[in-house]
Amino acid sequence: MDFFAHHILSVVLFTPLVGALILLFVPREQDSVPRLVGNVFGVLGFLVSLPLVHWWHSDWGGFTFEENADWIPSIGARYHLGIDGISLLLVMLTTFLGMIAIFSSWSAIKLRQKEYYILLLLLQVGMIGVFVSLDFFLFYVFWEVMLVPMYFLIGVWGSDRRLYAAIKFFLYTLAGSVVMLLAILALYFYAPAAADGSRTFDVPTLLAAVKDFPDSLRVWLFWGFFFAFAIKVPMFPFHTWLPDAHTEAPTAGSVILAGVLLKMGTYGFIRFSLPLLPTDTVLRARIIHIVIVLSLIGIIYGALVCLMQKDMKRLIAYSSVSHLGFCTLGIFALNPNGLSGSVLQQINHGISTGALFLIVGVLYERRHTRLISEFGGLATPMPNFAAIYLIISLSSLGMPLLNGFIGEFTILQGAFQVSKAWAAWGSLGVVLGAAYLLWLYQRVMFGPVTNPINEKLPDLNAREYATLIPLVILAFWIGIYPKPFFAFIEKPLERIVHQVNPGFYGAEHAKLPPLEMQPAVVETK
Amino acid sequence: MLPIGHYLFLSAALFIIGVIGVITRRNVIVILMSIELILNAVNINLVAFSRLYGDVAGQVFALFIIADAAAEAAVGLGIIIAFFRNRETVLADEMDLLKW
Amino acid sequence: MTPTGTFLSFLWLIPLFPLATAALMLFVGKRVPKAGVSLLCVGSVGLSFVCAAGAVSELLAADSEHRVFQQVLFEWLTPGPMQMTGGHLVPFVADWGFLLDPLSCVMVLVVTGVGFLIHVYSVGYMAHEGGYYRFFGYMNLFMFAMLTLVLANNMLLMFVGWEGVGLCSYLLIGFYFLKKSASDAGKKAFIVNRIGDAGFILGILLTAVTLGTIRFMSNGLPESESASGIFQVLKAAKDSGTLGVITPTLTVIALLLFIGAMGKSAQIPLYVWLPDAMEGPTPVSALIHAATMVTAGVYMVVRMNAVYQLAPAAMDVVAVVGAVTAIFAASMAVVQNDIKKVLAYSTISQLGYMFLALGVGAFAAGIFHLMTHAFFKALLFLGAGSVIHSMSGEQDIRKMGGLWGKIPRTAVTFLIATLAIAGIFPFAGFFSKDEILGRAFDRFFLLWIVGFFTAGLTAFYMFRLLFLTFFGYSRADEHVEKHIHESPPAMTVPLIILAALSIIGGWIGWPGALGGENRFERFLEPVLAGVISETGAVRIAHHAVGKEIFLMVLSLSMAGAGIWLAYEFYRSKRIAPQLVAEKWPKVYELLVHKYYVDEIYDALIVNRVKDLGVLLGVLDANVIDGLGVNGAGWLARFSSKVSMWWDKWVIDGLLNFGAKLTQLFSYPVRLLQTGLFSSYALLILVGLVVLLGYYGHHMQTLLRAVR
Amino acid sequence: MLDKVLFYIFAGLAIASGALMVTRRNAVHSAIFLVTALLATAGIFLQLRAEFLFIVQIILYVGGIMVLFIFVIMLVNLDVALQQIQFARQKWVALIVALALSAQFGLMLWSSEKIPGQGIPVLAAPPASELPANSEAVAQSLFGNYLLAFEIASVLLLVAMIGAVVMAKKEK
Amino acid sequence: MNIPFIDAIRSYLQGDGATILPEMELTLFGLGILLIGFSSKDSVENSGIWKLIFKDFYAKTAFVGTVFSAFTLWKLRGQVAMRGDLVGFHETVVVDGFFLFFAGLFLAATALVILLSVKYLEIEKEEEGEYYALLLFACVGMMLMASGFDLIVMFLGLETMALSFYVLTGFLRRDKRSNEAALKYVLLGAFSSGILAYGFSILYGLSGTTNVRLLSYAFDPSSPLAQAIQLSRQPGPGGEAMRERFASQYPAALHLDPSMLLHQMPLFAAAAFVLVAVGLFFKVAAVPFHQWAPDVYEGAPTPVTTYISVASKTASFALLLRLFLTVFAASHEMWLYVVGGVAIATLTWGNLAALTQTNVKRLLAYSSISHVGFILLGLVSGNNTALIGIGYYLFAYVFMTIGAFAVVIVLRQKGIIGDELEDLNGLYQRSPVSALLLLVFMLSLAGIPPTAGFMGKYFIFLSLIETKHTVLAVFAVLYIVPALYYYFRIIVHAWLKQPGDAPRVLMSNAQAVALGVAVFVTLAAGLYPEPFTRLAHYAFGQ
Repeated sequence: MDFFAHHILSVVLFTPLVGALILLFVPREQDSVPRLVGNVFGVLGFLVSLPLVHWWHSDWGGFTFEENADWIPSIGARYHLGIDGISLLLVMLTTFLGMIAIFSSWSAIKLRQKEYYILLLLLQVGMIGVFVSLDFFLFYVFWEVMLVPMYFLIGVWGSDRRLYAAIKFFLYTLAGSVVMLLAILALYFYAPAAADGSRTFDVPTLLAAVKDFPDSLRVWLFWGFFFAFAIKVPMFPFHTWLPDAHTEAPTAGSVILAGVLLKMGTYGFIRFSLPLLPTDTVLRARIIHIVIVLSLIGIIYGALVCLMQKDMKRLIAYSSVSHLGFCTLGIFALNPNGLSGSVLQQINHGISTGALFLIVGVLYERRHTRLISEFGGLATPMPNFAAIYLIISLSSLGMPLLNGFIGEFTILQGAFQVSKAWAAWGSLGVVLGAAYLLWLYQRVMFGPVTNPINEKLPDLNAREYATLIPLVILAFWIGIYPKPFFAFIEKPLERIVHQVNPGFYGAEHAKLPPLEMQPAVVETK
Repeated sequence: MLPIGHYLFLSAALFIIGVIGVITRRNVIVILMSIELILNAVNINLVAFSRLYGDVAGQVFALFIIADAAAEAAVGLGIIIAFFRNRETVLADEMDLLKW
Repeated sequence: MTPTGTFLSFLWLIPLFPLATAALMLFVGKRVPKAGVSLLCVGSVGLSFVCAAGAVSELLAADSEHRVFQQVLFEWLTPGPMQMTGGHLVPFVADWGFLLDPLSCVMVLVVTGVGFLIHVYSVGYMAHEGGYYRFFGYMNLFMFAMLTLVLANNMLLMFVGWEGVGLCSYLLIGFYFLKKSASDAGKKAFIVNRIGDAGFILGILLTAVTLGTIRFMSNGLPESESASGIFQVLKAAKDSGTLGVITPTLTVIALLLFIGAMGKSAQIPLYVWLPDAMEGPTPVSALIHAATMVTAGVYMVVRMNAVYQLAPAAMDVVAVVGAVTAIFAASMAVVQNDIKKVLAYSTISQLGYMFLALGVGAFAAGIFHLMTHAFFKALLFLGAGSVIHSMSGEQDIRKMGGLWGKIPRTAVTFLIATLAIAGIFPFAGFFSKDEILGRAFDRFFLLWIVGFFTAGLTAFYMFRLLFLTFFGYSRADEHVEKHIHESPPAMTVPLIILAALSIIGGWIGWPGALGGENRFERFLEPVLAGVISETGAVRIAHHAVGKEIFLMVLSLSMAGAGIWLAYEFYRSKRIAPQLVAEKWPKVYELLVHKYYVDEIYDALIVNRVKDLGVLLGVLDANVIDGLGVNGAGWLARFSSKVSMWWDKWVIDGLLNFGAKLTQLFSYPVRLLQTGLFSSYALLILVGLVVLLGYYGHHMQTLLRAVR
Repeated sequence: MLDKVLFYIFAGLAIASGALMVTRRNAVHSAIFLVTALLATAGIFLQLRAEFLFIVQIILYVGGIMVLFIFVIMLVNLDVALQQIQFARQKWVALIVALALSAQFGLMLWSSEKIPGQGIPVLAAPPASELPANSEAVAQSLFGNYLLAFEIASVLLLVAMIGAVVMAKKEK
Repeated sequence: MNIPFIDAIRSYLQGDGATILPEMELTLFGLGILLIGFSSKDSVENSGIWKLIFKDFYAKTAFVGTVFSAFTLWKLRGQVAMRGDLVGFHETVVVDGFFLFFAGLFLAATALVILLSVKYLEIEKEEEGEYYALLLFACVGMMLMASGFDLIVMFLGLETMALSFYVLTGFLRRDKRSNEAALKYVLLGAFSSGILAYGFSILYGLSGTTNVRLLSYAFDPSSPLAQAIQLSRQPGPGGEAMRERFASQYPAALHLDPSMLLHQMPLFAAAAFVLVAVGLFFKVAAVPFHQWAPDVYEGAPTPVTTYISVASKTASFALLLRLFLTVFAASHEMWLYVVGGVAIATLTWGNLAALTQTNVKRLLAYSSISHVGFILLGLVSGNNTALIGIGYYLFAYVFMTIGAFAVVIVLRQKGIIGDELEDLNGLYQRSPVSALLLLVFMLSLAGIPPTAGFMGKYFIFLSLIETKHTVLAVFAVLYIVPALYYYFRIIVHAWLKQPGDAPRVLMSNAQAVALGVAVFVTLAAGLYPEPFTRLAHYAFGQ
């Protein structure tokens, strides 16, 4: 138990890996065993992450549950893990969605099951790793590691244009991340070395060192990181990999892709890009302006393009562009409202869009098509499906009492404090969001059943309920009582705002409370 | 001895002639001979410098170059023969199976 | 003494009852027997009504200054500190809290009361429809949202209800989702509403950053001094003399909020969804699109009256929009042939009236009209529903007629409602409408003129409807004719109750000029006090009694004129449409108006002359719908085409540029990688020459330095 | 003086026969001119007082390698080849590049002569009389300083031998 | 016992002989193979136990040779650790960390190639004795390239290696592609050797010595030699003493022009540098001297291709590094842009040309060209990080490239050539393990963590940033993207395409061992790079 408490993050991180390794030795001929093992480890992965929440104290602003061990001493890379409230939420989202995604593949995947589950679990490791790494080197390793399983998930189990989509996804992301690698190296090199001349990749140390950097260097570093994250998010105009990847990926892949992978970009923005913003106000304002304009274009552009889509998954993919535009908008408002809204919206997007992809998956499993025109009037044969789909659509379009609203409103509130015009444009995205999602809903669910094949479609089965209901519950939870979620991120965000936008707190609170490193481990109760 | 420049000029001339032979001739045997000429140019350099410094290292070097030239010629001609057996040609631009 | 009581402390039960049944219906409704559904759903609304009545009575027990009860259940949205315009940081919190004050008392009673009646009615009306449980689930969900809206203690929670009712409206309009027109209408309603909502949201945000709070008031909270409320902040600003600074911002807030109100309450130019919304089942139209939801905008403006009173410019805008909507919609109602469409345009028109009232500062009158309108318009819709029910679903008034004797209860109650809406003394509509017109007269003569003519029009088109539906010969098909029957008691009893309310409902606002004391206005007075007492927007008017009576007589005679005209046209048929056409070709708008209505009625010369109704219809379809809604759709398609193009050619193009470059590049590579020995050797030589050249070039500078 | 004359004769001969070797159509002629060039080079060696190398050049090159060449030329029977074009298509480009290379070499030689510090140190070479006996000196060096090189050369020649055998072996 | 002959040998082995002991052992084993081949062919045919021993006898012998040699290297390492660098044969050869590192790599590569060759030769039906002997002799040449401290030794080592490779390339005499590749290789190789030799001759002419240490002094104006020469020109006892020292140790110095030493790279020296560089660039296959590589890689028997791409390249880099880090070290700024330009050209050409290849060997050839670009970039920055990076990169390169080619070799079955992309189709179904291994190698070649290839690139990029060559760094880093694309073309064929009617892939034990070693190192060096960075540190004496 003690060991568990001391290495909780490692346990969370490597539980899926253990699953993958066990799967390696499962004989290929056994069809149901890989599926079982995969699911067990999906659930296990989620269960072992629960203590994180249990042990959490809402007044913790710094990193906690730290683990710090030598890895490559000669270059100063360490195995340094730790999370704060922001990463905690994202880790939980990852383990949770991972579990759902694995479960959702129960009957959808018939081909090469063993490999499929191995890859999903490996992907899980990569994603958790990105969120818990406190060492740039480790972070980068996980960042890249994650691409490979995703590539295969799309490439092997995807639909028709899977090869194109998979490689496009890989290349796009790689292009961004190699530039980020340079930025990381530059950060590593320009940060002052320790007394004995050794350098470090330690995230807190390096980010603290940034404050002594000249602005010109900061600008370069900022853009270096920016491209990686902007492609991952994806921000306009770096988004074109997303529709292809989302569309071609199998359901679980899409869920993970939309639910978690995109969040790495926004997470990176919050964690790494913001501290790199230059101190010079003019320069800073210019950079922020560029990013915000791209976000706003993304919001509206994504929504408009949605209106024209014929393929359900593609539509949802473009809606991600729009929703993630909100996230970046909130981040670069640089105030607590915008940031907390953004973090929450990341979670929300994971839930809503993940669920939307599951819903498309339900239809795809029944009909093997995703063309909107193939459907119509499904509310008649599938009433319960219709209800859940409606709730999820509403959650995605920002209906109050559901999660989306909380995020969008808080983001708009944050943006509004900086510029009224930003918020106004952002709210246009809200309007369009309703338009495309409801139109989609109408075309799929309402009207008479136009296609005779659809008349006999069975309603949701127990397994599909089991994947969708938790998401619906979460959607309501966040929509009705988001306070616990805000509590996780309040203190960490306060620190970040202090660091990157000291003017915000004004003279009264100008001094940042010194960061007390949280106890590495919590006493288990 | 004469000024070193004379020898260098001679060697450079032979080198360039050899190079021209390598890049213009079609017959691989002649190409191989041109390479011998290049090595010969190297030897002139070495021996001239050796004379300049009154140091025999250059001459020893030249000796090894001759040995190397012999070895290359032997292997090269062996390969040419093998090639000729298979392809019935010794023209450089007819060896074009491998490209792009 | 602050109000207390059991019902008050369980105030949250009021919205909870419908929510609980709604959830039950939507999740397991399929398995609940029909009777159970009816019992649960109607019963829950009834319980809400009882609770509401109890709470109101407990509130009324307190003296008038303290009639505020506020209850915060939990902190809902807590995104951390917010920076106000001035740079101050305030902790931003949106409560989940309920507020009961005289204003919400009125609303909650109207909503639960009328809602209950309509639920009862629905039991009869929907008895043979599929998706019974679904219908009631949506209806109860609507009740929940509407009650949240009216009971909310802050703008954001109000927005929750606001969006919730919009959603339910969407669902209920599209209840017959197999019909494309129904689901289209639902979607249209939702999207148009969303446009307004965007304005509302921005208004909320602007309020938040300007005033630092979005709670309406802090009265009734445990620490009402320290807790902030919009009212309190404004008062503090006034006390510190900084009110002038924020006044322009308040105007903007007021206008943004009004955009929201325009969407929800179907004002120009966002009214277009409401006529289409008639695709929904008739009880829905009665509840949502007549009595409650569409009046949410009015309620919201009144709720925010403290802000509006400080923004006279915004008030003027409200008044003008209201007046124009009123007459515009009324004129269109004249030419409609669908019984529900007539009522829909009428609703728009009446909502315009209400906004006219708000705009001229008669907040109480606006709410008063809202209440009476809820009674008689619900009655009208329910009556119409009853007619449709008896006519086996026929909605076209040209195919009706002569129903008076066949469905007497419906007919009589319909007549009462018509009289009420026409503003005939002493029906409810008379009092509220007169109050509005009187205040408009005080404020600006032209507004009164518009309202005055609208009153005439209203009387005209309502009686036209009445005459065509219930009088004359039956024009129905034979097999329909055979099945005409009075509706079951479940439907007629609510009609009768509402009819009673339509008569007596106005009496609580019996004006001073007629010997009453306008108790309604007094009741609302504490809510409408405003920050600056001397603006007087809410003071009870003390006109000269003579003038007031004069105005009443004028409007009554106008209504009478409308009724007479309708009678002449549609009952006695003494005025032939053609005659009018020849006599006054395109002279005066009003006459033209009449002229064309005739033509439509006869359906003979529609194509030859430009009837204003048709014109407006065309305007509606082409200009407003066309530019507004379809235009937006077109814009969306266009921009997404552009976007797709951009995506495909520019962005992917850039990506593929690499590939193109490669192909381009592969040519010289292929050219060089010939597989030919000589070219390889030559390339080596070229490399040698280039590298040597680099140094040769380099040496030039070196040599020059040496010389 | 005699030195000079000898050098010019041998140098001229070497360049001329080199040029002829490159341009002759018949490979056998080319081989003969190569022999001439090599012999002329041997003369230069002699003129530079490298007597041992002079002998090696004649025996090894002219006697050994050239025989090998001619043998191979005969073996592959070039009658047909005589009728064909002897230069690659790119010869003009090649010549231009070669010209550029000559220009650069020229510049290099010129600068090494004219500009101090740019080229070969031009201190006086030790007079011929002071030189030790050539063969002896070479032997000293070869088995002293360069013993290792000598050993490697044996491996090199062994490799060449195996290579030639493997390559030229008839198919079974 | 006091037998003079044995004593002589013993003392030789404790003196100079120690410095070339590994090479000597390899040579002896090579000779042994040849002798057995000539004497005892077909003598033991059908007797049971003998059959077991004599099956693949040559390969076994050669393998044992590499093991012996490696063991000797290990002992030498101990000696070096105790006594410092060993110098022998009048300073024509040194044994230092640099040599030990590279020699270890060569031996590892040789051993792995031997393991990979057995089955391949069986399928090709070639006699094998000479083949293995030549492998060993090539390795001897390479080791001498790394340990040589004298131009002559270096040149001869290079030629030994090159000649072996010419023959090995053409070893499949009946195969037209093999013939052609060998002929192109020998002609171009000899041509480039001529250029290199010409460069060497000028180097000799500039300094009057072939010793690398003295050469490096001669090219460094701040070296003690420059001062000593200045001193020797002075009259007086000090000058006299210096003149005498020169006369005995370095007679040419008496003739050297002191003013030459004042310039870092006079034109003549520049010419020497360019000629040497071109010769070496050819050997490492840098653009535009690379064109032999794709043709030779494609034509040569695949194990030989592996050997060439790995060992020949590494050895040539060892030679190149030895020269650039000693002789030309002082004039780093003078050739910075030359190497940088070649590096960028190499990266560009290698990556872009690889994109459209359909032959795996050819594709890997271009990919190995692009790797040369990365390594040369390390030479551009030239600081400590860069050297570690180069060492690490070469180390990683050896194992991942062997791994990648090994999969191609495994694919070579009876009746299937297996080096076209199409031949890889459905490898995953035919042999999941090799498909998985292929994936690891491709990721490593592309530089995706956590594989060895990434760490190598990491150091190179870091060094570029440290020396502020940001533009080069961005260039280099972006070339990872097209690289990934073509590596993943291989992956696509192996994993995502259907196998058609291609047979299952059978892997011999030797091949399995070789693949296992390669994949182990590739992954271990990526996951836990610490020991491997130490190795690189060791090689470059830091």
